[in-house]
Amino acid sequence: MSPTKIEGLPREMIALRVSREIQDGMYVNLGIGIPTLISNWIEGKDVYLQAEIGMLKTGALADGDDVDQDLINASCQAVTALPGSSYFDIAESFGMIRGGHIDIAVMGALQINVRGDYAGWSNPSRGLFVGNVGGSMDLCAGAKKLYIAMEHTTKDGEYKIVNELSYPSTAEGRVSMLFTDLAVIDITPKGMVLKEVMPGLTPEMVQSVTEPKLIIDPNCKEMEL
Amino acid sequence: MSPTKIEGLPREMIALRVSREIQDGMYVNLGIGIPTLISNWIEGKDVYLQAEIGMLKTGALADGDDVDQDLINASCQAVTALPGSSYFDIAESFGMIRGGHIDIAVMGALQINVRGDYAGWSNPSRGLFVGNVGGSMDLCAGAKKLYIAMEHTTKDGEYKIVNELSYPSTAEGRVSMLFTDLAVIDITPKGMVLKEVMPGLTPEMVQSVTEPKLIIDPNCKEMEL
Amino acid sequence: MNKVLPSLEEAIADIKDGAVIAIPGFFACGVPRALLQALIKKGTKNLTLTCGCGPLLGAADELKQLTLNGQLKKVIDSYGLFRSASKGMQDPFEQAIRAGKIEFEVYPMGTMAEKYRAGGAGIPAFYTPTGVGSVMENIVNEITDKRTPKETKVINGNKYILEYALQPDYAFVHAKYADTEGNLRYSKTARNFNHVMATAAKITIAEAENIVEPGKIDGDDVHTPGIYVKRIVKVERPTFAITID
Amino acid sequence: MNKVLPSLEEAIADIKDGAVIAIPGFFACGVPRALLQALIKKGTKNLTLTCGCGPLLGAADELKQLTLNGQLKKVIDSYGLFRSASKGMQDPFEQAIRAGKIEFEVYPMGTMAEKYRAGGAGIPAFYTPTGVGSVMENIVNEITDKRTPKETKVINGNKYILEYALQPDYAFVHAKYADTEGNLRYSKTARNFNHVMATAAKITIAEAENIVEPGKIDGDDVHTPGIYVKRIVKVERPTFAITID
Repeated sequence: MSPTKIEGLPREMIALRVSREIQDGMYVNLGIGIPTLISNWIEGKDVYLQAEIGMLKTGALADGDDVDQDLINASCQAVTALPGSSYFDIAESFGMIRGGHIDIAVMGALQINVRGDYAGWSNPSRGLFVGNVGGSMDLCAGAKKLYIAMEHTTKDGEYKIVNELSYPSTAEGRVSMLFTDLAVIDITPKGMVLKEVMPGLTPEMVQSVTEPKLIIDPNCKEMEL
Repeated sequence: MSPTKIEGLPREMIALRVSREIQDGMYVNLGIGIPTLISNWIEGKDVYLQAEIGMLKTGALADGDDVDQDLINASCQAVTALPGSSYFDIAESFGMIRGGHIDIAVMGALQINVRGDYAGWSNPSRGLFVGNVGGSMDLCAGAKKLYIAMEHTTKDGEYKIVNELSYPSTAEGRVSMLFTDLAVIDITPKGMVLKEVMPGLTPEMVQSVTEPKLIIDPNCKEMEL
Repeated sequence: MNKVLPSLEEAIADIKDGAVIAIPGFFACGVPRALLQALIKKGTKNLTLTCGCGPLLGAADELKQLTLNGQLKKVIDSYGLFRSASKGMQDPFEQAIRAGKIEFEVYPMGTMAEKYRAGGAGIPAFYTPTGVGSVMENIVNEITDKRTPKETKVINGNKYILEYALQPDYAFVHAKYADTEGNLRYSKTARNFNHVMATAAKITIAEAENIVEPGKIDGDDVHTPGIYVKRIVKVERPTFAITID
Repeated sequence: MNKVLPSLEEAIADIKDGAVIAIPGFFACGVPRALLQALIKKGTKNLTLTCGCGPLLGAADELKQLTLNGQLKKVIDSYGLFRSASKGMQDPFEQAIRAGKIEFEVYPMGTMAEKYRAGGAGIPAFYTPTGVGSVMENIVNEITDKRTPKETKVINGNKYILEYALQPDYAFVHAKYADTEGNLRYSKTARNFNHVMATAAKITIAEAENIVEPGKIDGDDVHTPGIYVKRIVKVERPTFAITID
């Protein structure tokens, strides 16, 4: 039986909340989906976005005459360059990722569990053993900090924050913070610690749509947006 | 007891003989010593010299105003560039070497045995366990063909072509041809095959300064220089 | 040594049925389309195409033809299927995979990159943290009962997977500039898998938008030294839609 | 993010006794001399310098001072001794090695290159054919009774040695151009070990002959992306004798 779904923040607001964690001078990789939206909120910050395809310091999306077919981001969108942008080959790009040079990677997810394991690359309902793994597992293995940005439950209101993953995992024990439309959760050796809730929600309401038992931080507060 | 030393060809003539094996279009790495002299004999040929330091298509030695302190070969000599020269980092350079992209590497040696093992990097008389190994072992591991160019005996007339190495080996079983001031020798699974002798010498004379028993090729002839 | 050939046909003339060919490109960007089209025209069969990140999704027309012509035996990639499951069901390539007519094998993208880099650099195998704790601890392909575990090792308290070098028979690469001796230069993010694949393959064939004399690409600006490139063909700059789905 | 510091002193201020520092350069070419001189001035002790091909032979004055000051605990290199044995006997560095005062460890040059590259790229260990059948199947350093065998593995019928990544605390690098965000460009063969060491170290400090604004180095011409570089200092172009002996 599914829990009762709670209407949460729009995706852009999840992105805004994550953007607060990104400091000047950081090198950041943003995955497909909600993470991509974060780039709208860090304009003006001195932040370097890395694209797996082999680029540092990606600029805004390109349109019209600015579109160059040789200049795309990892989501296959035409982007612009900035002064100081650099390009490199794919082995260098993934050396950079795997080698611990990315400060923060933000990824989407289908499921996450209490130990910081998450599933994001393959939906078994497709009926295939293979899938599109892309660069997600490399980012998990190598980023100094791995954050997940996702909706708290599925469209049908089912748990995405679960005791045990039922989807194939992308990585084990690598996620340190989880940002959803309802909450901000720290993943610690003791368990999931609820740090912030959507304005108007109580911790109990967040717990009702979260399968694992949450530890409520004594300073748990409403998200500032 | 040392064999009686035979006065052989000058070093430049060993280099000339080796240069005959180098065909247009080949990528070649020349070690320190006699191999370096080969570059004088391939001018005009369409041959690409690779320098471990990270350069393809090294040109002639530089002097006077042509000297650029940022442009040296692997022997630490100032060299010139040619149209089509390229530079790359050391991991790429040794990837190129180890990865089987060099057609011929020519190295000097202190000793070589009948199985194509050779010693070139460390002389135990120095009394150290360590030594200057440089890039020699990588070239041995990776070059499509490994040739040795050296004097047939030591200055004192002692064997350098031996049954068993007494010096630390650089590589095992990798040498396919040996060029000395007295002879050209193929190294085959059956043993060392004497292919050419210095003009005026007999195979027996070459055997007298060579410890392992040589197989005399039926077509053994005098070197053409 | 002038490595320029007059036609795509001559550049791929020796490719035989059963060949293993590396295809660079990150979705639509940096894909050697002209060489792929020549391969379709030639009709070579039983091919294994080793990719990195969805170049065949980016060259969807070419993939469709290769599939419908029955030229493909196997594809290796990190991202080779339509993102949308419903679109995938309509795709002849995915249909052929589901029907067991084309073998499809999956590795993480960084592992693919490193497999080519190792193949070119004489490193037979390497350990990687990528994929630990996932099904990528096995060789993953679309054959239900064949999931071979990979070797692992604990180094300094962490677990790593042993992955092996990949050395295709051929690599097709797409460059912005080539000099006649094979020095290549790519444009921006179109570099992606082109360089590592050029190093890894036994025979690398480059299509180039511009062919120049040696010396026109400054030595410090060469992306792929000519030693890795056997043949070069001039092609027109391709035009294509950037987005994939 | 402007990474330019006003002085060499400030750039190395946090380096403590016992630090492990990568020193690039191929003999005299591409050596970070100014940073080495600042290290001498600072007097940091118990240092391990990890090299690639004789940068300390190429910076002979600096090596002499580091040795005589007693700053060195250990040096790792592929080619760190004078070629001439008689000259070596006169060399304070070699004398210190012989006396057991400085530890000296030797790897083949390509293995050194790959150890840094692996260290920067998150590859904890790799197999290499280099050194098989030689004493390099052991860890080789100038301590008579300590010759530890390295792990080996047979892959496709050939034997390979397992070598581990090297991740120094610091790398000193010398660039022709740096932009203020740390993108670097080297000159010709002065590139050598600079790039891989910049990727491998926890903290990379670049001395640059020219410092320019971001965008002045074209994105396709960057040799070391700024992500690898934490601090930059402007230095004069050094002058030095090219030959070593």
